[in-house]
Amino acid sequence: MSQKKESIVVRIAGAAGDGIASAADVFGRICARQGLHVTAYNSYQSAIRGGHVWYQLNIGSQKTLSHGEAPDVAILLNRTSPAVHIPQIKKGGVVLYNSSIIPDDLSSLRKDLTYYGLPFRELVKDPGVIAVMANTMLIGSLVQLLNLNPQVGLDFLSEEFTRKGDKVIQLNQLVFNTGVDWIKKNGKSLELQLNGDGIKRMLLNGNHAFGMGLLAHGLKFYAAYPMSPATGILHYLAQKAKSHKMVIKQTEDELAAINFVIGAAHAGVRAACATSGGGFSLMVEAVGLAGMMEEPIVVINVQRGGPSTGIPTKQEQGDLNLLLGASHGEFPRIILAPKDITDAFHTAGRALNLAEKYQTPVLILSDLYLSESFRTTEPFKVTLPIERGKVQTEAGSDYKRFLITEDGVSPRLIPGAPNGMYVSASDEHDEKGIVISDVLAGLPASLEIRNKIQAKRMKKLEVARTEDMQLPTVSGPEKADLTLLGWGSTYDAIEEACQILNANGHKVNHLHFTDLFPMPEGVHELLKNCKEIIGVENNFTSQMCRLIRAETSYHVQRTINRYDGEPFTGEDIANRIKKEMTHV
Amino acid sequence: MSQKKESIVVRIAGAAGDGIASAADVFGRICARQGLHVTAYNSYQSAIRGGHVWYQLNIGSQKTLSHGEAPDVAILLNRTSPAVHIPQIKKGGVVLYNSSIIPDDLSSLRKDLTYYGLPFRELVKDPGVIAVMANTMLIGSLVQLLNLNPQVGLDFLSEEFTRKGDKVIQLNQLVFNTGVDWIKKNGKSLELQLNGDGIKRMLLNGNHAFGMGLLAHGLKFYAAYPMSPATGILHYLAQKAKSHKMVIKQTEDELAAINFVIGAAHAGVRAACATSGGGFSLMVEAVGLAGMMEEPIVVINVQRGGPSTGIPTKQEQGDLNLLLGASHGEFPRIILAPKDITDAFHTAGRALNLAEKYQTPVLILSDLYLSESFRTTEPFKVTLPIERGKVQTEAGSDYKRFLITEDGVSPRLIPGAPNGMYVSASDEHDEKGIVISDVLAGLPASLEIRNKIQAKRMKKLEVARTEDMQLPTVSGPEKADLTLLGWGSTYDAIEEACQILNANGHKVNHLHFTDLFPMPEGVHELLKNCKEIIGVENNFTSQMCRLIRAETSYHVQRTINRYDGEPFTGEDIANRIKKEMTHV
Amino acid sequence: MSEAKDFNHETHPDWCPGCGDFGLLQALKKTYPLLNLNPHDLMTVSGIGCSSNLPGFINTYGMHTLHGRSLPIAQGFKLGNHKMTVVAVGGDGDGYGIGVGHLVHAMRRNVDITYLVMNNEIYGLTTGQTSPTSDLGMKTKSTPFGNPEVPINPLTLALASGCGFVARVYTGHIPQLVEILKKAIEHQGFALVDTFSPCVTFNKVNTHEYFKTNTVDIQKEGHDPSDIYAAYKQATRTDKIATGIFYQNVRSCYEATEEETLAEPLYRHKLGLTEEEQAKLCAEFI
Amino acid sequence: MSEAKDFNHETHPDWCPGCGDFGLLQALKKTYPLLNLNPHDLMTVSGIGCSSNLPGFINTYGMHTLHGRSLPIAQGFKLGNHKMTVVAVGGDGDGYGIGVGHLVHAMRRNVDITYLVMNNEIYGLTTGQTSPTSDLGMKTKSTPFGNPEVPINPLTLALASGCGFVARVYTGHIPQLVEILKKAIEHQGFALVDTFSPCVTFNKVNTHEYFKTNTVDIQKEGHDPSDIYAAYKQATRTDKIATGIFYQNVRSCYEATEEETLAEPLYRHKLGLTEEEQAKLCAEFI
Ligand SMILES: Cc1ncc(C[n+]2csc(CCOP(=O)(O)OP(=O)(O)O)c2C)c(N)n1
Ligand SMILES: Cc1ncc(C[n+]2csc(CCOP(=O)(O)OP(=O)(O)O)c2C)c(N)n1
Ligand code: SF4
Ligand code: SF4
Ligand SMILES: [Mg+2]
Ligand SMILES: [Mg+2]
Repeated sequence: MSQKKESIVVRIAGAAGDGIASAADVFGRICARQGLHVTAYNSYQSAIRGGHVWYQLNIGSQKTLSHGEAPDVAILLNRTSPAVHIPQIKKGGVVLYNSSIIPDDLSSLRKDLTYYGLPFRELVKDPGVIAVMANTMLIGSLVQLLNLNPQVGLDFLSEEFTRKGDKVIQLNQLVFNTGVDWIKKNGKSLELQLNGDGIKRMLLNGNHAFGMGLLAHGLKFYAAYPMSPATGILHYLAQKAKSHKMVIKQTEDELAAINFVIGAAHAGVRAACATSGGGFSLMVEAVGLAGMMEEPIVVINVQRGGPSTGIPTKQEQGDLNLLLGASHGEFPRIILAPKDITDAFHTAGRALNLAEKYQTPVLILSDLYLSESFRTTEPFKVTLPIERGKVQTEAGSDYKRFLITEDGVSPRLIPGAPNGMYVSASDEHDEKGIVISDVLAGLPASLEIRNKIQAKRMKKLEVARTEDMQLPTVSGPEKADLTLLGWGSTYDAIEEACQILNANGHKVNHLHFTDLFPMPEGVHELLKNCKEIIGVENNFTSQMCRLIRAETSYHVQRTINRYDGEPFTGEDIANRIKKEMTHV
Repeated sequence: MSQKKESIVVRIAGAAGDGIASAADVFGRICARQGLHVTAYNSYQSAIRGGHVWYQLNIGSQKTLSHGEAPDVAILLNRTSPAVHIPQIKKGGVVLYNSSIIPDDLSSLRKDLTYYGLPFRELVKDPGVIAVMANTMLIGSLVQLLNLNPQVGLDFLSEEFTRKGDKVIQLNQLVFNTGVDWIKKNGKSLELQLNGDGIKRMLLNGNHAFGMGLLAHGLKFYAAYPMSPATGILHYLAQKAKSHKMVIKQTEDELAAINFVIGAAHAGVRAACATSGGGFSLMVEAVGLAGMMEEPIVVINVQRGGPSTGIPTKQEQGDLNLLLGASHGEFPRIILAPKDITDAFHTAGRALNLAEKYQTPVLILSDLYLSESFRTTEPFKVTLPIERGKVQTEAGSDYKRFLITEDGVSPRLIPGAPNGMYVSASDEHDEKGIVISDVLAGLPASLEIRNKIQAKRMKKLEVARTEDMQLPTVSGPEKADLTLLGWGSTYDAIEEACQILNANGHKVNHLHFTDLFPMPEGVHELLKNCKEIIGVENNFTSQMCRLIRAETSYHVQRTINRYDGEPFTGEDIANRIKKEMTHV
Repeated sequence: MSEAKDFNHETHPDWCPGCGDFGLLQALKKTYPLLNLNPHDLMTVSGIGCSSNLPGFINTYGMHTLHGRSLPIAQGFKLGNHKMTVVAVGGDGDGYGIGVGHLVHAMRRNVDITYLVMNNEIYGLTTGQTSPTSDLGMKTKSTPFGNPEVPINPLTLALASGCGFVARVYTGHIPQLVEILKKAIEHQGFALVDTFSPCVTFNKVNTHEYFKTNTVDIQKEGHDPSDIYAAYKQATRTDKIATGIFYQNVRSCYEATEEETLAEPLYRHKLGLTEEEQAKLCAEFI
Repeated sequence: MSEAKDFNHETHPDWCPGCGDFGLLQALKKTYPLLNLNPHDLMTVSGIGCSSNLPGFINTYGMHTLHGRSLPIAQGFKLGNHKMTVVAVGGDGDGYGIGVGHLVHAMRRNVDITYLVMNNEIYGLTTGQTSPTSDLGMKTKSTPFGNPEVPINPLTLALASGCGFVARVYTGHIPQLVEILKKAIEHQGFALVDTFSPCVTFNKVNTHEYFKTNTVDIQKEGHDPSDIYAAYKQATRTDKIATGIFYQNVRSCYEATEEETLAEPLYRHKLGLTEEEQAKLCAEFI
C-alpha cells in the first residue's frame, strides 16, 4: 500500500511495579496534546508487583475505536516480557527496550522485527538518575520513532514535575532527549501519517468521567468501599471533596456504603455509590429498601470478570442479571449502561436526575473496560440541567409522603420542616407512611391500601418506560445484511468491527442499547426489521439477548460471546463475524 | 340442595396472644385423627400481641385444596373480632363465642347467622381454670356442632397434656366437655356429611416437611438466622439436633449462615440453610462463591410479601427474579419450587442430591403459604436414595479438584486425605485450583484456561437441564379451552379452581412448574399446544411468565396477579377467571 | 418550647402490654422537651424488630429501615443534615447481632448521633430465638438445649471501640433513664445507651422483676465516668448489674473533620458548577 | 514427622519483595512441624486481599474465599471436620473492616480455630486506601486529606469480646512469631494473633523499620497473660508498641457443647434414617 498508516498500536510491557501505567500516561498525553486520538488499555493482574502487565495504546489521526489487537511497536521493560510479547507484534514491527536490563539477543525470537536496544546505564550517567527513568528515555525514543514533536514531551515533563523542582525537571528532560537522540542517531523513524488536529483533548478514563459527571450534576455525598475496577471513582472524588464541598466517605463495607447513601439521600442530598459485582451483591438488600422507601439513589456497578472474585482485573459484562433481579419483591428500578466515556459523564447526571424524578434507585452498569481504559475525549459540557423532581421543604396541612398520584411519584418533603413529620418505612405503609404490616395486614382495608401503594410504586416504571427510556441507537447502513447488537461499553469496538466488515464489502450495521431497563416500547419493531442479528456480548450467556427475549419474545439466536476476561476489539469481532458468516 | 356438604370452613379469630394457633392446632388434629382432611391457614401480622389474627381451617371428607374463602363457622375470641369477621361469614353460618368476653348482642350485625354465646365464666368455675381455656371450651362446642367424635378430642387432650399431669388433663377435658354439652343442650349440630376415612394423617406445615426432608436425606449441618416465614425450619431442626446428631447453628446474620454452610459442605457434610427474601438478598454474594468453588449447598428461600421488609407475615411469590439473578458473574444454579407439603419433603432430599451431583448451589423457592399453612398429609416415605455424586476420600497421584470432564463435574476430594492438598478459590483457577488471576491473567495460556474452566462449570447447567429438570405437570382435561399456568405453592389452589370451573361447564386444565431453572427442553412445545393460557401468580409482574418468555419466547399474555399478601384459593382464582373470560 | 405530649403519635404502640420498650418511649418524650427539641428537629432511625417499631410511635421524623442497618443510615442522614438531632434505636439482635460490625465502626468514627438499644436479650419480633445477649445456657426456640454461646458485653465492646459515651439503664427506671438520655443526646459524638427493656412474652428470665432486683446505679456508688479501667470493671462485675454512665470522654466528632464542607448543612448546598469550574476540572486531564 | 519444606508450595508468592506477609508464611512453615502437623492435617482459610493469597502459597488444604467471610467459612468447616486444624488468615481490611462483625461473634462463640491477621494498616491489594487500623490523619488514596477515623484496636476489641487468646507480634520477629503461633494453635478455642506485617508498597509510615524500633516484647517485661486489666493497659499503652501474648484464658470451646454429636467428625456420620426412625418423625404430627 502506498498510503501511509494513520494510526499505530503501541504496547508497553513489563511487570507490575515497573511504572508502566505512568509511562503510558506520559506518552498518551504527549499524543493527545498534539491533537492525536488515543485509546489506551491496561492489561494487568491482581498482584501489586511482578507478573505480566502491559499497556496498549492505539494512536490515530482519526478517532481510534479500540486499543487494537497486535501492536506495531512494543516497549519491553523487563527480561520476561520479550518471550510473551514478541510473538504478538505485527509483522515488520519495532521493539524498543533498555538493553541494560535486557541484555539478550532478541532477534533470535523473530527475524522480521526491528530491535532498538538502548543501553540506559551507559547513556545516562547523571548521579541523580533512578532506574524507573529508563521509561522516560524509552518514551523519548518512541516519540522520535513515531516522528512526533519532542517539544510537547519536554513541556509535559516540565509541567508534570513542577512541584518537584527544576533539578528533577531537567533530569527528566535530559533522559527523554537521550531517547530522542538515540533514535535519531541509530534508528529510523516510521513512515506514518500521524497528524494531530491541534485540538487539545482530555485523556481520561470512564471512572474519571463518572466522578466528574456526578460532581458536575450536584453530587454532594458519596460513599464507597474500595473495589476494583470501581475504586477510581472514589479516588477521583476524594481529591475533589474539599474544593467542591462534598462528603466523600470510605465506609467499613458495601452494606454500609449504600445505606449511608440512602440516609444522605433521605436528608435531601444528591448521593451515590459505586462498586463492582461483589460489592453490589452485598448491596442487594438495600436496593430494595430504596425502592420501598422511594429514596433517590444512584449505584454504579463497574463489572469485572466473575463469578465471585473471578478475574478481578479483567473485563466482563456479566452482571446484568444481577441488577435485574437485585432484591426480593417487586419495585421499580432503572438500569443504564453508558456506551463510552462521554456518555459516562452525561449518564451520571441523567441518573441523578432520574433518581430524583422517580424517587427510586437508578443503577448504572459500567465495566472494567469503560471505567479503566483511557480515551482522548472532548472536554465535557453539562447539557442536562439539574432537575430535582417533586421535592419540597415545607409541609402543607395534610402532607402525605406517599401520596398516590397519577405518575406514581409523590411529593418528597425534606425532613426538618415543622409539622411535616413522617416516617419512611421498609414495611408496607399507607400514603402517610403509617405501617400496615403490624396490626392491620390482611384486613380488607389494608389489602386495598397494599394494592394501591404497590401499584403506585410500580407505576413509576411504566412512566419511565415511556417518558425517559431511549430506544437503542442504530448506526451504519440502513438496509444491512447483518446487524450487530451490543450494549454498554462495547459500542466503539462494534463500530470498529462494522467499519472493518463494511470496508471488506459486507453490509453490516450496529444496534446498541444504553437504556436497558425498563425497556422502551418499539424494540421488537426495530429487531424484526433486521435481516439477521448477531448479539455481541462480553459474557457467556448473552444476558442482554436474554433480557430482550424476556421483554419482546425476540430471540437473538446467533451470538458472539467473549468471556476470557479480555475486551473486544473491532478486529476481534470482525474476525469472529467472518467465521460466523461462513455458517450462515 | 339435598346433598349434605362434605366440607366446611371454620375460622378462629381474635388478637395475637389469644392462643388462636394452638386452638386451631387442637381442632385440626382432632379432625385429622378421624381421617378428615384439613387445610389450615394462619392469617397473622407482624405484631406479637393485639391486632387481628385468624386461623381458617377447611375440613373435608375429601382432600381440601385450599383454606377456603368465606367461613361457614366462626369462633370469635375477642371483642373487636365480630365487626371484622361477621360480615365475611357465609350466609346462614354459625358464630361461636365466649359471651363472658363478648357480652355484646351480635345478632344486630347480621340476622341470617346463628349465634352461640357460651358464658365461660359461668359454665366453668373450677379454681384451676385460666382464661385461655375458654378456647378449649369453644373447640368442644365446635366439635359437637360439626357432629365429630368428642372422644377423639378428649384423647388428644390427654396426650397433649401428659407431661403436665392428670390434674391439667382432667381440667382441660372438663372444659372441652362443657362446650360439647352446651351445644347438645342449647344448640343444634349442623347437617353435614363429614366422614373421615379413618386413616391417620399427619397435620403439618411446609416448614416441618422441609426440615424433616432435609433430616431424612442426610442433612448434618444447618445454619440460619431467624426470619419469618423460614424460621419454622430452624425450630424444627433445632429440636432434632441432639437425637439425630446434627449441628444446627443460629448465626449472627445471614452472611454468616450461608458461609458456615459453605464451610461445612466443603468438609464433606450435607449442609443447608433457609431464610426469607431479605436474608437471601444478603446471601447473594456467597451463592456465587459456592458456584465458583463448586460447593454443594442447598438454600431455601421462603418468600413473603415484599419489597424490603414489606408485609412480612403475608404471602407472595416475588423472589424468582432475585434467585435467577443472584450474584455477579455467571455460574450454574438450580432452582426448584415444590408444589405442596409432600413435595417439600421430597424436594429437600432431591436438592441435597442435586447439589452433590452438580457441586453447585441448589435453591429452593417456598413461600409463606406453603411453609406455614398446615395440611393433612400421608406420612412421608423416603423414595430417593441418598446419592453423593463424584466424591472421594482418597487422593490419587495427580489429583485435580477442578478436572475438566465431559459433564462438567469434577471428582470432589474430602479434605484431610494425605497428598491431596488443594485450594478452592473464589478467584479463577486452573484444574488443580491454582489461581490464574494473580500473575497469569490475560496471558494467552490463561485465556484458554479461563475459557475451559468457565465452560466446564456452565456445562453442568446443560447436563442438569436434560438429565434432571422435569417438565411442568399437566392435569385436567387434555384438550382444554383454557390452561391455567402456575408454579410452586399455588398448585392446589389452581387445581381447586379447575374443579370449580369445570364443574361449571368450562374446560380448563392446569400446567404447573416445579423445576424452574434450568428449564427443560419441551416447554415451548407444551405451551404452543395450549389453546389459551392464563398465568396465575402471587405477584405483580408475573415473574414466572417472564422466565418462560426469556427461555422460550412464549409470551403468556393474560395473567392473574394477586399481590395483596393473601394466598389464592380456588374460589378466588375461579372468580377472577370468570371475569377474565368475559373479556376473551 | 415543646412538651412531652407533642411527641405523641396517632398510632398506639403494638407492643405487648408490659413490654419494656414502653419505658424508653415514655422517657424519650420526657427528655426531648428538656433539651428544647421540637418534633421536627428530630430524626429517629431504626432497624427491624419489636423495638425498631418505635419511630412509628413517636411524633418525629423517622426512618424504619433494615434489620441491622440503622447505623449506616443514621450516619448518612446526619452527614446530610447535621442540624437535626439523630437518634438511632433498635434491639439487641439489630445492634449487637447482625449490626455489630456497623456499631464497632460507628463508635470509632464518632458521628454525633445517639444510639439506644432496647436490649431484651431475646429476638422478640421473630417470636423468641437466642440473641447475642441471651444468657449462656438459655433455652429458646432456636436453642432448645440451651444457648451455647457466651453473650456479647456491649459495654466492654463500646469501651474497647473508642465510644465516647457508654451507659446502661433499665427502662423501668424512668428518672435515671431520662437523665442518661439527656446526657447522651447532649454528648458531642457517638453515644451508646444500652437499655434493659424486658420482653415480657419471650424472655422469662430477664424480667422486670429481675432488673428491679439486681441493678445498681453506679453513679450513686460514686463511679468516675472518666476512668476507663474502672468502667471496664463495672461492666464486668458479677455481684450486681451495674447501670448508669460508665464512661464519658469528649473527643472531636466526625463532623469536625468536614468543618468547611459542613459550614452549611449538605442538603442546602447550591448544586452544579459554573462553566469555568467545569472547564477547570476538564483541564486537569489535558 | 513433618518438616518446614513439606509446606512449600509450587507457587511462588506474588507478594512484593519485602512484604511483611513473607514473615508469617515462613513462620507457619516452621511452626507446623513443631506441632507435629502434616500438610493434610491443616485447612487454611482466607478472605480476599494480598494477605489472603497465603493459602495458595503453602502446601495445606485451603479455601480462598470472600472478602470478610473467612471466619464463618472456617467455623463451618471446623464443625464439619473438627479433626483438622483450621487456621484462618487475612488482612486488616478483611478481618477488622468488612469482617469485624463475624470476628466479634467468633470470639464469643469460641470455635477452636486460630485467626492470624496480617495487619499492614492499609488496603494492599486495592492499591492503598485507608484501613480500619490506619493511623488517624494518614493520607491515602481514599483519604487524601488524612484519615478522619480513630483506628480500631483489635486487642481491646478481642479482650472485650471474650477472646481466650489474644496476641500481637511483628512478622519480622520470626522466633517470637513462631512461639506465639505455636501457643495460639495449641490454645483450645478461638485464638487471635494480630501480626504487624508491613506493606512496603503502600504504607510508608508503618514500615519494617518502624516496628523494629518501636515494639517491645511484653513477655520479656514480665506481663501476666492471665490478668485481663493488665492486658487492656498493655493494649493501650503509648510509650511503646506492645507485642506478645496479652491474654490467655482457657474456657470450654464451642465443640464441647456438641460433644455427643461430634464424637465422630460430622462428615463421617452415616446418613439417612431407618424406616422406623422416619415413621417416628412422622408420628409426631399425627
Ligand atoms: C436481613 C433480615 N434478617 C432477619 C430478619 C428477621 N428479623 C426481624 S426482627 C429480628 C430480630 C429481632 O430481635 P431484636 O433486634 O433484638 O429486636 P426485638 O424484637 O427483640 O425488639 C429478626 C431476626 C429481617 N427482618 N431481616
Ligand atoms: C465484597 C468485596 N468488597 C471489596 C473487595 C475489594 N478488595 C479486595 S482486597 C480488599 C482489601 C484489602 O485489604 P486487607 O484486607 O487489609 O488486605 P491486604 O491486601 O492489605 O493484605 C478489598 C477492599 C472485594 N474483593 N470484595
Ligand atoms: S414480643 Fe417482647 S419485645 Fe416484642 S413487643 Fe412483646 S414484650 Fe415487647
Ligand atoms: S501491596 Fe503491600 S501488602 Fe500487598 S504484597 Fe505488596 S507489600 Fe505486601
Ligand atoms: Mg431483642
Ligand atoms: Mg491490609
